[in-house]
Amino acid sequence: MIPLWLIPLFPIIGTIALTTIALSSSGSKQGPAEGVTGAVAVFFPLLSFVSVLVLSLGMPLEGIRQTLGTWISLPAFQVDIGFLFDGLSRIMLLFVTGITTLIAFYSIGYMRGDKSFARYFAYINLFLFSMIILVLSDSLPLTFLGWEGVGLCSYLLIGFWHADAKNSKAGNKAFIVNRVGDVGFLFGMLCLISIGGSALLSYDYLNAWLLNPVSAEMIGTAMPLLSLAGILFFFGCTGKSAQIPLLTWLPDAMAGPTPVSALIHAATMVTSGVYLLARLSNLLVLIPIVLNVILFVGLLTAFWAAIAGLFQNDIKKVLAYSTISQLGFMFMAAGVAAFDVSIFHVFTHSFFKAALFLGAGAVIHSLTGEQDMRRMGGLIKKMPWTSLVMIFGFLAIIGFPGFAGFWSKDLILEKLYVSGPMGPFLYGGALLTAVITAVYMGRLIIMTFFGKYRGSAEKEAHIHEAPATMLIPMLVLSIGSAFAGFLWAGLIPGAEIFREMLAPVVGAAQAHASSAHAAVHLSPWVFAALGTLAALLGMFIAWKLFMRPMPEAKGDGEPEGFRASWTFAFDTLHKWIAVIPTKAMAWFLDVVINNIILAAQWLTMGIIEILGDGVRSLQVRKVGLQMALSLFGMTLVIALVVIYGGLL
Amino acid sequence: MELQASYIQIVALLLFAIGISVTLTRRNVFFVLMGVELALNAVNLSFIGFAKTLPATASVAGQILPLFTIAVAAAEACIGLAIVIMIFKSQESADIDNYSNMKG
Amino acid sequence: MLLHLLVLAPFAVALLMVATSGFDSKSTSRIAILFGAIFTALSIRLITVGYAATSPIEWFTLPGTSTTLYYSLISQGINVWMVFLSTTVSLIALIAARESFGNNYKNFAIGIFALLGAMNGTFLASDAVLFFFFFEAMVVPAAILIAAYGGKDRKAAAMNFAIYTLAGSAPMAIALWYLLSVGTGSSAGHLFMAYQGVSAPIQTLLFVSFALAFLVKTPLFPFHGWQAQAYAEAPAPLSAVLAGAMSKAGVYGFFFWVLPIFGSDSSMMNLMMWIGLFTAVYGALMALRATDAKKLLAFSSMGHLGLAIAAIFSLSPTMIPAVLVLLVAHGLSSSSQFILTGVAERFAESRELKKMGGLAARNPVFGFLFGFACIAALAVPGTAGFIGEFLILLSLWQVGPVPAILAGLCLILSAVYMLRFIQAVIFGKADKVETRPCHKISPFDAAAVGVLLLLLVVFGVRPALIMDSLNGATQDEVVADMEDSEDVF
Amino acid sequence: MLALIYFSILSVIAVGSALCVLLSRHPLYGALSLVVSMVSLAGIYGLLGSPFVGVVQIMVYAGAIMMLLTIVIMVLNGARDSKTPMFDRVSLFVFPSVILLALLLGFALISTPLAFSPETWRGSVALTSATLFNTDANGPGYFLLFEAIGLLLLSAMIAAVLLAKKNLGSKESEETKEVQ
Repeated sequence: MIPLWLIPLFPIIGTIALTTIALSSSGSKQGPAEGVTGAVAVFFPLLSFVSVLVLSLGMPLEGIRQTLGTWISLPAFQVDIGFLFDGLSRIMLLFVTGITTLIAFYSIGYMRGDKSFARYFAYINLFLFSMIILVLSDSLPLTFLGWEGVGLCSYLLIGFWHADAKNSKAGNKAFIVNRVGDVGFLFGMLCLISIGGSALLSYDYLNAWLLNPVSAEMIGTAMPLLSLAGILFFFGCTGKSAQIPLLTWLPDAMAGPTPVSALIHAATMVTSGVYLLARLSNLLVLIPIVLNVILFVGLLTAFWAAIAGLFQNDIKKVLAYSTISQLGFMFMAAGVAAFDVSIFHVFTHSFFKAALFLGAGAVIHSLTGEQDMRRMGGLIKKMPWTSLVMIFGFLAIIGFPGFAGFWSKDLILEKLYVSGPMGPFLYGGALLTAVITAVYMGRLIIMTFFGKYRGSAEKEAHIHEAPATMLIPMLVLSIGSAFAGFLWAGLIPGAEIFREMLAPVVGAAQAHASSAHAAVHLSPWVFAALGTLAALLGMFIAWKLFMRPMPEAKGDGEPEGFRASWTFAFDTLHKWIAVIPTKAMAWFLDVVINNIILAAQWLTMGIIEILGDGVRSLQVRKVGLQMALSLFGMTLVIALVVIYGGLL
Repeated sequence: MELQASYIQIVALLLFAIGISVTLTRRNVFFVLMGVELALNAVNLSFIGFAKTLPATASVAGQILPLFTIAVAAAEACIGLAIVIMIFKSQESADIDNYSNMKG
Repeated sequence: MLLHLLVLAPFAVALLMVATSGFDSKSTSRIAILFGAIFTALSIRLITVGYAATSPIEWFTLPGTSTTLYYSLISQGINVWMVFLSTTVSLIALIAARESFGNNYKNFAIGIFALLGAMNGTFLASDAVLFFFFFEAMVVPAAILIAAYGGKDRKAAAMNFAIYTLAGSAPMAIALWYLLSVGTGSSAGHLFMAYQGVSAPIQTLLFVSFALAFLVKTPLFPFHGWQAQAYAEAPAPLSAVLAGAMSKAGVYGFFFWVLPIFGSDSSMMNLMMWIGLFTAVYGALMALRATDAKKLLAFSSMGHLGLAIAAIFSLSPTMIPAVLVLLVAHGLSSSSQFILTGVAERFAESRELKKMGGLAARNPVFGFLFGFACIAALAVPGTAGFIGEFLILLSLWQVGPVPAILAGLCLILSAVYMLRFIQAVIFGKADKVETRPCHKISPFDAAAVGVLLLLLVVFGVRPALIMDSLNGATQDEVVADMEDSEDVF
Repeated sequence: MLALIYFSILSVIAVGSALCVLLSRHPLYGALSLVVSMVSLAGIYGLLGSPFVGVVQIMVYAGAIMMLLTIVIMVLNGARDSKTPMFDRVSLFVFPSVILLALLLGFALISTPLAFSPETWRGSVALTSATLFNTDANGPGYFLLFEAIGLLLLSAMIAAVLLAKKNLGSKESEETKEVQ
């Protein structure tokens, strides 16, 4: 059996090796040899992937657990470094390591010629390490290590081209917004510690405690704190997974290299919030109020981001908003306690969204950095393979029958409908969102690949099909986005491998939740038909609206007017709620309070100085006078002693 | 009439008073130095005078310490004169009031 | 013997350095670094020894009291790490100073060794007066070094620093003398008993006098006026020592003297906790607005130490390891940051954040180290800072949600200003700084800082390396002392 | 009785020559008066039974130190400012305080009972050396002080040489400075 610690070990070795390469080659003009660096960069994620694969095949049903040692050991606080490899982490690890490997491979082509080639891959490997730790850990603190680690890598990679201050500002924003969420995570852990000590931070112990009927009474009394913990963990998830209210960083995060957007800001990192919800499923199902919050936040986010996606001109921004929207779908699923479905959507989404991003990356690469869709068009003839990949991804995301997104989105919609009395309304909202999804994605495909080329002529001459290193991963991912859904095809009896894999982890929680309300029975074919109809409707609207000559592109591609106020609504909100008060407070402290203190200091110093000067002026230059004075003083003292000492 | 122990102290007191007066009142730097020596001598005399009022072993310390005082005085005179020589070079004056424009 | 060596030998070395050549700074620096390394090795040895005490040597009897003072040293769980910090950071400062001072290296080394001896004495003294003696003695070499090697306003900075700290601890001298005159001994336990015997208004007065000295030294909110100026004007290696090791003397004083003596007065403890929290927020917000790189670091350091103070006075059972780990982490990260900022200052020839930038592209090794140091400073899990801040959060959470929320706010704010700092110094356009030749961080400096950063990661993954030294008598003693004010001595 | 007569003579000489120091204008006269005062003090030491201190007084003080002083006065022409007033203006302040101090202390002395002890030891060479070089652990430990004095004298010598060398101010010393 492969020890579990090997999985994170490989990428961290890769990180160290690549950092060494990056630093040691920093003196030379042309940078490190790209072939060797690229090989190292792909090799270690690949090793991780292979070891995960081998482990997955031999995994017992209850999972594998390994404890490496204690991390923090105090009488009141004990945390181990331990790994847990079960159904949930298996699936997450499989696609995380797999997609990372693919994208690392893609990046060799994409990043060719960049001076910081080795640094880029060092970050990618570090990201993989953190993500593996996040997914593989058996306790919340260690998950938090990965949680902040991925945030850090995201920061580093968004600001990767740091010569441009705009990029590093976007990175800062991502990190800070994530930090806000992370503090929520930390406080969630503190709540759990208050309830039952640090042992509760371990997933196994937490689940055992929650499911044990003996502790029911204790849970009952701890319910307010438990609900608070749930809300706080969810708040952490909203930061990482870009949900309302902490969602503004993700569109800005598109400043990073496109493969990074594909890997971190679409396929893996942003889904870790969903992962955490699934991990804590046993906790969440006990507190319906938190589930409801998750559900509505998910629905609102999905709908809001879908509309915002309609207004974007930047190809990556459209994809970013669609990611937020899809994450909203996943949260909705988690909100109705269908954690396995939400993970399934994570899984399928990672394929088609990665494919879409990589395709967009290929387009941008071939247009030498052009991201504005209004200056694209007609690329299907020049880049057929890329177009094919993108169209596959498009079909998957809108839920075209047979493609991956169809199955997972269909399941989510179904779960929403049967969730309870509010079900039909939720279903309606989600279906509407699905229609909008099809509209803006159709808009993207139409503006990019159909019609006439609208960009400058010199860029047109440069357009070329992506090189093989980029194309191969794209094709693999597009195959995935076509067929990954068959792992849990609701309409095909028996095709439920995915659900069975997750059942040991989230099954108990979902059973608990579904027993709470009566199930509504409706044929799955109805949902499938309605879903398909939504996709077709959306495509039709997009075709009607956007399949016509485009106006001339002007400006920097940012939306204007009501579109901007919709898109940047939360930016404005953050600005008024957090940024401006903080700045005002800092200004007040700096300009008012600090100056008062400085004035007081100046006054005190002045007094001391005047006193010192006065004394000093007595003792300038007159040694004789001073000695005479001291003699006189001495005489006085002796006289006093003689007089009062009883001698006189 | 016999020699009294306090007579010695009174002589020492007079010498000390004269010594310190010389140090503080005279303007010539050499007199300042000599005044210090005189005061030190007075202290030595006082030491020995007191030593003689003590019995046996106790009387030893008072007779030893003047030796050290003399040695320290020698060192002090040595340094003091060296400094005087140095100052003389730049000031061309023995008047200590003229030395006061040294920074300090 | 080890303790004596750590306290007295630095002074001897300082004297020895007087005899070295002032003109051949290369060989002088070699011998200074050699001695610095020896002291570091000794301090590591001290960590492995853990608890140790010297037999008290009678010092003098305080006039007006019957209390005999002793020269006696003691090492326990916490102060061994403080000594480790002071020796390590001094060594790093000696290494980094090679680049900056040239012919003046000798005198700098003399000052640093004197400072090192005084710091070690402060951390190891078990006699209150001995502690106070070294506590005051620290100011002298530090102020002289600032005045001699600092930036433009060095005279004013040194003056402010000296007057502030000396005036701040003057009441403590009187309070200490008073306690000694009513008490029977000069250990913390004796002082505690003496304190119990006096009337309530005097108790308050005594507490305020003691606290003031440490409030100024740490520094906490209303008494921080000297800090930013002194840290900014001091040469970078000295700022590293000041922030990395000397500022710990204030926290240590709170922990080792104020808490055992005054720990029974819960309202005062509570007040101190709020002052600490306010300082933490204040430092973070000030760092947000700072335009001077070293002032930013000074405020950040102030914020972190404010958190440490808040944790100490939360009196939670987890606070001792929390504070210890935070102090070690802060010492390592802030000193490496100061040293790197000094390098950046040399590159950019300015301390203004506006004039820096683009250093990552121009000098990737420097950029890597700088980024690493800053990220370690914002308590990313996996570095020692996280362990410290998380445990502090835990300690404050046990007091109530509001202190913990304020501490959480500091976590966010520290991310904000640190990222701003990173962006201003190493990111941005490379051509902002016009090309000059010799713009490489020296490999020696890089290695020294690298070791510090590596230590941060090692302690972050295995904090037991630090916390294990608490598994002596100390922890129980202090906690028991805090919880009920019975006579445990 | 005889002792009192000797003492009276010697002390009158000592105090009188000390007054000469105070009142003489030329430093050379002052120095010579001081020598006289010191020699008579040495006599008092002998009279009191400390012959060794008396001998050292003559050899070191009257001999070495005062000779050095005299030589320096002669070399530097110490009386060069003979036109300036002898006394500083501070004198107005100093003399009364000194007299007052002397009166006070004298009063204190007289009112203190003080008498010679019959068992006091004679400060012979043998006793002095035996005490001075008693290196017993329980001994008085003067030998340490003795060593310290040795160091002090050495350092004073070095310092004097350095100061005097700097004073030369010749080109040679400038050059050595530059070489360093």
